[in-house]
Amino acid sequence: MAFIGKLGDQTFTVDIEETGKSVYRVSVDGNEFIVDGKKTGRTNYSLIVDNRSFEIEVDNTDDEYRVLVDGRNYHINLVDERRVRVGGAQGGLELQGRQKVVVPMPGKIIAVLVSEGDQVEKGQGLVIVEAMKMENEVHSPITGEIKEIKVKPGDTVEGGALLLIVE
Amino acid sequence: MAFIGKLGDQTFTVDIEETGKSVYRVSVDGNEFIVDGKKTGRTNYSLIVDNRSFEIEVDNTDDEYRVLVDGRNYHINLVDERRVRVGGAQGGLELQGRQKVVVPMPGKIIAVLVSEGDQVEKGQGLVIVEAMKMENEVHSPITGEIKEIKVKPGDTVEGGALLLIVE
Amino acid sequence: MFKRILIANRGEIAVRIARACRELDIESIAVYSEADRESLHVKYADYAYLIGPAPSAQSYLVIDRIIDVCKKSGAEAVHPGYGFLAENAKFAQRCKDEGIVFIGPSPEVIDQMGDKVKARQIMKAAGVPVVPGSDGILTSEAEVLETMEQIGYPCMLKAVAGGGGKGLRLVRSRREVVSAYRAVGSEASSSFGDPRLYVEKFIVKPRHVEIQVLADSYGRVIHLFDRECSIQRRHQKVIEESPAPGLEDRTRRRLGRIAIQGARAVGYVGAGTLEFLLDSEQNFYFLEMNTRLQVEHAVTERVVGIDLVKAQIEIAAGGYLPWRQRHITQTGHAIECRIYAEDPERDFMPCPGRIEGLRLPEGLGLRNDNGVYEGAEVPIYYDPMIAKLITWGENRIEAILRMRRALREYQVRGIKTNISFHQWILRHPRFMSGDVNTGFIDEEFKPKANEEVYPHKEIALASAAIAALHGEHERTLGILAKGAAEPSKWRQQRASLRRSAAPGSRGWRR
Amino acid sequence: MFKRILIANRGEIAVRIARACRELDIESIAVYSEADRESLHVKYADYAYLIGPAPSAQSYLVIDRIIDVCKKSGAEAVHPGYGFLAENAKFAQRCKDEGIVFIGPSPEVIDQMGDKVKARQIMKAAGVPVVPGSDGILTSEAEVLETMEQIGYPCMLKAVAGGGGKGLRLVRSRREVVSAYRAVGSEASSSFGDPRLYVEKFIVKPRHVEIQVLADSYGRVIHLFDRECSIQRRHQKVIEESPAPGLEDRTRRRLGRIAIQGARAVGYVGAGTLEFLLDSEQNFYFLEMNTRLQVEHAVTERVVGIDLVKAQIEIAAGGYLPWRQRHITQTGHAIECRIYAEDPERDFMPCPGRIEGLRLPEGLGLRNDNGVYEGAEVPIYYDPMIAKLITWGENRIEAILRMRRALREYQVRGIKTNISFHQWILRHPRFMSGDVNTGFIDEEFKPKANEEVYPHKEIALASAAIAALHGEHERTLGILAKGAAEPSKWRQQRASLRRSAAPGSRGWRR
Repeated sequence: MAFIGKLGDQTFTVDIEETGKSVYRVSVDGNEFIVDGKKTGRTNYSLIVDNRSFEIEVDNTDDEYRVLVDGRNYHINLVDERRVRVGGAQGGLELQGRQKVVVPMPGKIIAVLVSEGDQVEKGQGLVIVEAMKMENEVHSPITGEIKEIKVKPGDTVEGGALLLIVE
Repeated sequence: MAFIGKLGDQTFTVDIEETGKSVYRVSVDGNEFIVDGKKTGRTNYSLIVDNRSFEIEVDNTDDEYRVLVDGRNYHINLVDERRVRVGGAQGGLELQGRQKVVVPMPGKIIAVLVSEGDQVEKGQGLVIVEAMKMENEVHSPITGEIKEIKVKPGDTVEGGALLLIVE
Repeated sequence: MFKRILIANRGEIAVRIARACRELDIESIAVYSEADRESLHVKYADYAYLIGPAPSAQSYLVIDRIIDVCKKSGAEAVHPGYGFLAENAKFAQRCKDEGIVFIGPSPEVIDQMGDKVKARQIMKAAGVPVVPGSDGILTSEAEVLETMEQIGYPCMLKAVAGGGGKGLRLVRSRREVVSAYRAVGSEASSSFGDPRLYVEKFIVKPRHVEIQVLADSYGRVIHLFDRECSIQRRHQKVIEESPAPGLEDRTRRRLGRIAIQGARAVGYVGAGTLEFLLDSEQNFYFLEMNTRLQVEHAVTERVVGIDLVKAQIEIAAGGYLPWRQRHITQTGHAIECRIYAEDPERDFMPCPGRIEGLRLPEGLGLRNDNGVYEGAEVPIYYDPMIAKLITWGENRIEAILRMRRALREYQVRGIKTNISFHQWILRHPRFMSGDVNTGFIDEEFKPKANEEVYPHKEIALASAAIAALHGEHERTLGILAKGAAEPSKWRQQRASLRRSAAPGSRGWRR
Repeated sequence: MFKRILIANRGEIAVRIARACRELDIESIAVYSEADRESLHVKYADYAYLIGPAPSAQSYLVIDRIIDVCKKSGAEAVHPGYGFLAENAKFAQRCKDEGIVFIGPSPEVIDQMGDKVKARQIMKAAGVPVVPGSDGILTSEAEVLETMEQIGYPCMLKAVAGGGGKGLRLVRSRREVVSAYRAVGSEASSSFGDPRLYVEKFIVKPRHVEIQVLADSYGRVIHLFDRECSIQRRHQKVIEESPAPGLEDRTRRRLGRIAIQGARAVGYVGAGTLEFLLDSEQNFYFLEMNTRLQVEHAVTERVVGIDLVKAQIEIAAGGYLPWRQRHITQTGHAIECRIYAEDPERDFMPCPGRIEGLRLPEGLGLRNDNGVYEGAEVPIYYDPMIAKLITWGENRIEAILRMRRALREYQVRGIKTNISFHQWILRHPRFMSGDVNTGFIDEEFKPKANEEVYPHKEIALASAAIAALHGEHERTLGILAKGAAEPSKWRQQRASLRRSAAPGSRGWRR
C-alpha cells in the first residue's frame, strides 16, 4: 500500500506491506527497511528496526498524524496515494479558496477584530478567544476577504466551532 | 432492579434504581441511601454517598464481582433476584455434585497427587502446578470421589484448563 | 490535631493536600464545582461537597459556600492551597470569626502583604532591600513623572492591586510616561477597581529568586533556603529549581537571614515566600511576599526533606516548629517542570479537553504531582496547569539529565502539552550553564526554528503508515458491523464514519 | 565512559538500568526472549535483540547468545542486574575473555562468594563473625551428626550449592539428623548436582540485616549503611527498609566497619551486599555475600542519595569513588514493598496474565520501579515480582504512613497482587513497633482471619450493583449489534455472550 506523506515542507512516498505478523516492509522514497511493529496500547506501538527499539505514540484525526518519537512530535499528513491521484491536489498542500476558520479549543469570544468584507493578510488576528484564564488570538490561514462572521463577543463556543469564513 | 448479593458468608438483598443521570437509589436489606455514582474509567467509579467520596474499582466475571474500596477487596457474588427465584439455589451457595477442577493460572503440571476413584477431602491437594518458578497446590473444592483426570505430569496448561473432575 | 480539613481548592494542589491529610490520618473534605464532579481531587478526598456552577466566581471563590460546607461537614480547618481564596484576607477573617482555623497567616498579614505598597514599606523598615521606587501611592500623571525622573529610567509603573503580569507597564524614557500612565491607570480602575499606582526601578535582566520561610505561633522562624524561578513566560513560572544555580554562598546566607527578618517584621505564621529580584551583581531587592504555599514548594521539599503541607497543618494546629535553622540543609538539587495543557507550537494556546491517555514517568529521583487522570476532562474554566514533574539529583546536572529522561517518558494523549517545550529549555546551553534571567524565553524561544529537526523521520513516517493500516482494518470491521440495528448511542459514531468515508472513500478499500 | 551497555536481564531491573544509562547518555541494549517481545524493557531500551525462546534456560541464561549480541551490537559492557547470570562466574569470566566489561566483581570473587563454605572461611579469616558451624565440607552422616552434637541443636543442614530457600533442613534434635541428611543430601545431588553439605547453628528468630558496600578498582571501599530485610515469606524478601529499625548505633557502626573489612578481604570491586543474621541481643553473624545489585537497593539509594546503578557503571568504567565514608549519611527512612503477581488469599498462588489496568501511586516521597505497563502480559516463565514501591519519610513512621497512603492509591486490574497483604503488614502493631524477625509472616499471617473485615460492605454492594447495571446496558447494546455481519474477530465475543446468556438470560431483561 502506498501513501504520500508530508512532514514539514518535505513530501515522501511511503510504501508499506505486511510481510509477517506485525512485520512490515516499509520503503520511504525508495529507501527500504523492515519494521517489527507491535501495537502495545490503544495508540502505543513498539517498533524494532535493525535492532533499534522505539516506543511510539500515534494519534490521528483523519489524515493528520501526530507521531511521538523519542519525546519529539512529528506532524505528518498521510494520504493514500490513489486518493491523491483520483482526488487531485488534496491534503496538506497550500490552502486556497474558501476557508472555514474554527476555534481550536472551547472558550469564550472576547473580541472579533474584523468585519465582514474586510481584506485580511495571512496570519492576521481575527478573533480573540478566552480559555483557561488566557486570551488567545485566532489568525487567518490565508490572505483574503472575510465572508461571514458566525460569532460575537460574549459567545461561549465549543472546540471546533466555526468562527468565520475567509475567502 | 433487585439483586441477591453474597459477601463472605452473609447474604443481602440489594435494590437499585437509577433516579437521575448516574444517581441511584440503593437499598441494602431495606437500608436505603442515594448514590451519586459516575463511571470514570473502564472499571473505575467515583461514588458520592452522603458527601462521602469513594473511588472504586469493579471487576467482574459473570456474577463474581471484585470490588476495591479504600484499598480493600470485597468479593461479591451478585445475582438478579428473579434469576434466583427461577433458577433455584444457584451461585455462591454450597458447592455440590459434579465439580470441574480447573487450574487458576497457566503453568506446568509437576505432579498429580491422586488417582481416578480416590476419595478426597475438601481442601485436599490434588495437583501441583509450577508457574513463575513456584510450585502451587490445587485443592479439592469438595469432599468426594475423583472421577476423571485430564492431565499428567509434564503437561503445559493454559489458565482455566480442566485438571480433573471430582464428584 | 485536626480530625477534618476542608480543602478550598481543586486540581493538583487539592490532591497534594489530601495526600498529606491521609498520611496524617486526617479526613479531607473536597469542594467541587459542577465542572469538577469527576475531577481527581473529588475522587481522592474522603468527603466531597458541590459548591456551585463551573465559573470560579460562582463556586471556588464564594466564601459563604465554603464556610457553609465547613459547618455542615464538621471541618475544623481550611487549607486554601494557592490561587482562589489563598490570599484573600476577608476569607481568612471570616474563618476566624466562624471559629474555623485558616491554614495560613492572620488576615492582617495577608492584607498587608497583598498591598504591594504597604508590603514594600514594611519590608524597607525591617531592613529588607527593596527595589528603588515611589514610597507611597501616586495618583497623578505629574507625580508619576516626577518620581520616574528621580529614580531614572527604565522603570515600571504598576497598579497596587495588579499581579500575575497584569496592571503594569515598562517605561523606558520620559516620552513613554504619558501613555503608560493612561494604560495602567485605566486598567487599574477598570480591571481591579483600585486606581492606586506606584513606580519601581526596572531591574535589567533580573533573576527571580525566592526564599521559603516557616514560622510557628511562638515566634520561631526558619528559612528553607532559596528557589530559582527565572524561567517564566508571560510572567508565569515554567521551571523552578532549588538551590538557585550560581548563587554565591554569601548571598544565599544573606537572603536567608533577611527573609527571616522580613517574616518576623510582619509577625508571620505558617509557610510563606519572600520573592526577590537578583541583578547581575547578585544585589537583591524584595519584590513581594506570598502568604501561602507556592506551586513550586515541591523543589524545596525535596532538597530539605520537609513536607511543607504537613508543616503548615502542624503549625495551624498550634504545633511548635521541630527544627532549628541549623537542622536545615539543602541536599542535592531539585527541578520542577510545570506541565500545562497548551500548545507551544501555536503560541501556547490552552488545550482543554479529554485526556485520552496518560503515562507518567517513573523511577529513581522523580515525583509526579497530578490533578488529572487518564479519562479526565480538563475544564476550560480553570488554570491550564495539569501537573508538575519534579526531579532530584546529587547535583544540578544530574537533576537536569534525569528531567530530560523523565520528560521523554511522559505521554499525554488527547490534549496538547508543553512537554516538548520543556525539553527544549532543558537542552538549551544557556539553561544548562545556569545563565538564566526572567527574559530567557522571550530572548531564546523561536517556535518555528525548532520545528524542522526530524532525527527520526523515516521511523515517524513508518509509524504513521502502520497506524493507518491498523485504522483501516478497524474501519473495515466497523463498516461491516454497521448493518446492525443500532441503539441511539451509536448514531454519532456512524455519522462520523460517514463523514470520514465521504470524499475519497474508494481509496480506503483494498 | 561506555557508549553502549547491554542489559542481560528483563523486568523492572532491566528498565531501571536502562533509565540510568539514559541519564548517563549511554545507549542501552536490551535482550529479550520470545515471551518478552512486548515487555517494557524492550520498549524502553535503545536497541533490542531476540535471544531465544521463552524459558530462561534457552534465552536469558545462554551465555553464548548474550556474548554474541554484545559483539553484534558493539556493547562495551554488560550489566547483569540480579538473578539470571548476575552471580555466574563463568559468564563474568567469558566476558573478560572476550574483552567485554562485566559490571560487577571479578569471576574469582563471584566464585568464592558463590561457594557458601569458602565464603564462610574467607570471612572468618578476615575477622567477620560467622554463624557457628562446620568449618569444612561434610560428606557422611556420621560427620554431620558429630558436628551437630558439637554445635548444639537447633541447627541447619545445608547444601553448598543451595539457595533461595532450597537445599536446607532444620534439625531440632539428634532424632532428626538421619532424615535431614537423607533429604538434603539427595536434593543436593539431584537438584544442584553438587553433593557437598555443611552445618550451621540455627539462630532462633533472627533478623536479617545487610550492609551495602561500594568499592572501586583502586582499593577504596565504603559502606552505605544497613538494610532490614526480615519480612520474608518462603525465604523471599517482601518488605525491606533502611535504616534497620531499632538497630543500636554501636551495632550499626560495627556492622559497617566489618562489612568493609570483609569486602577488602576478598578484593571486592563494585556494589555488593554482606548479609547478616542478627539475634535478639544484637549479635550478628555473616550469612553470605551477594556479589551483585540487590532488589532492595532502592531503599539505600533513597536514604544515602546515591544512584547505585550509576555508581556500578562508573566503577566498571574505571572511575574513582567520589565519596569518602564521612560523606555518607542516612537521611530519613525508606521502605520498599515488592509487588508480586500473586493471590495472598489463595496461598500466594502466582497470577500471570494481562494487566488490564494499572494506576500507580504518585506524589511526594515515593518511587515506582515497574517492569510492566497497562496492557502488558505478565509471562508465566519468570519471577512474579512485577514492581517495587519505595516510600521515604523523615522518620520510619512517616515512611510507613506514606506507604499505606500509596498502597491505597495502587490499582492493578486483570491480575491479582499482594497489595492488600502489604497493607496488612503495614498495619500490624508488631511491624509498626519494629518488632520483626524472619518468622514474622509465618507467626502472624492467618489468611482466613482477615477476610471478614468489611468496613464498607454497603458501598461495595452498591458498586457491584451499579456495575451490573452498566454491564447489562452494554450487553443490550452488544446483543442489538449482533445481527450484523461480523468479521472473525467478533466471534469469540459472541460466543462468550451466548455462554453468559445461557442459563437465566431472561432475568437480564427489564
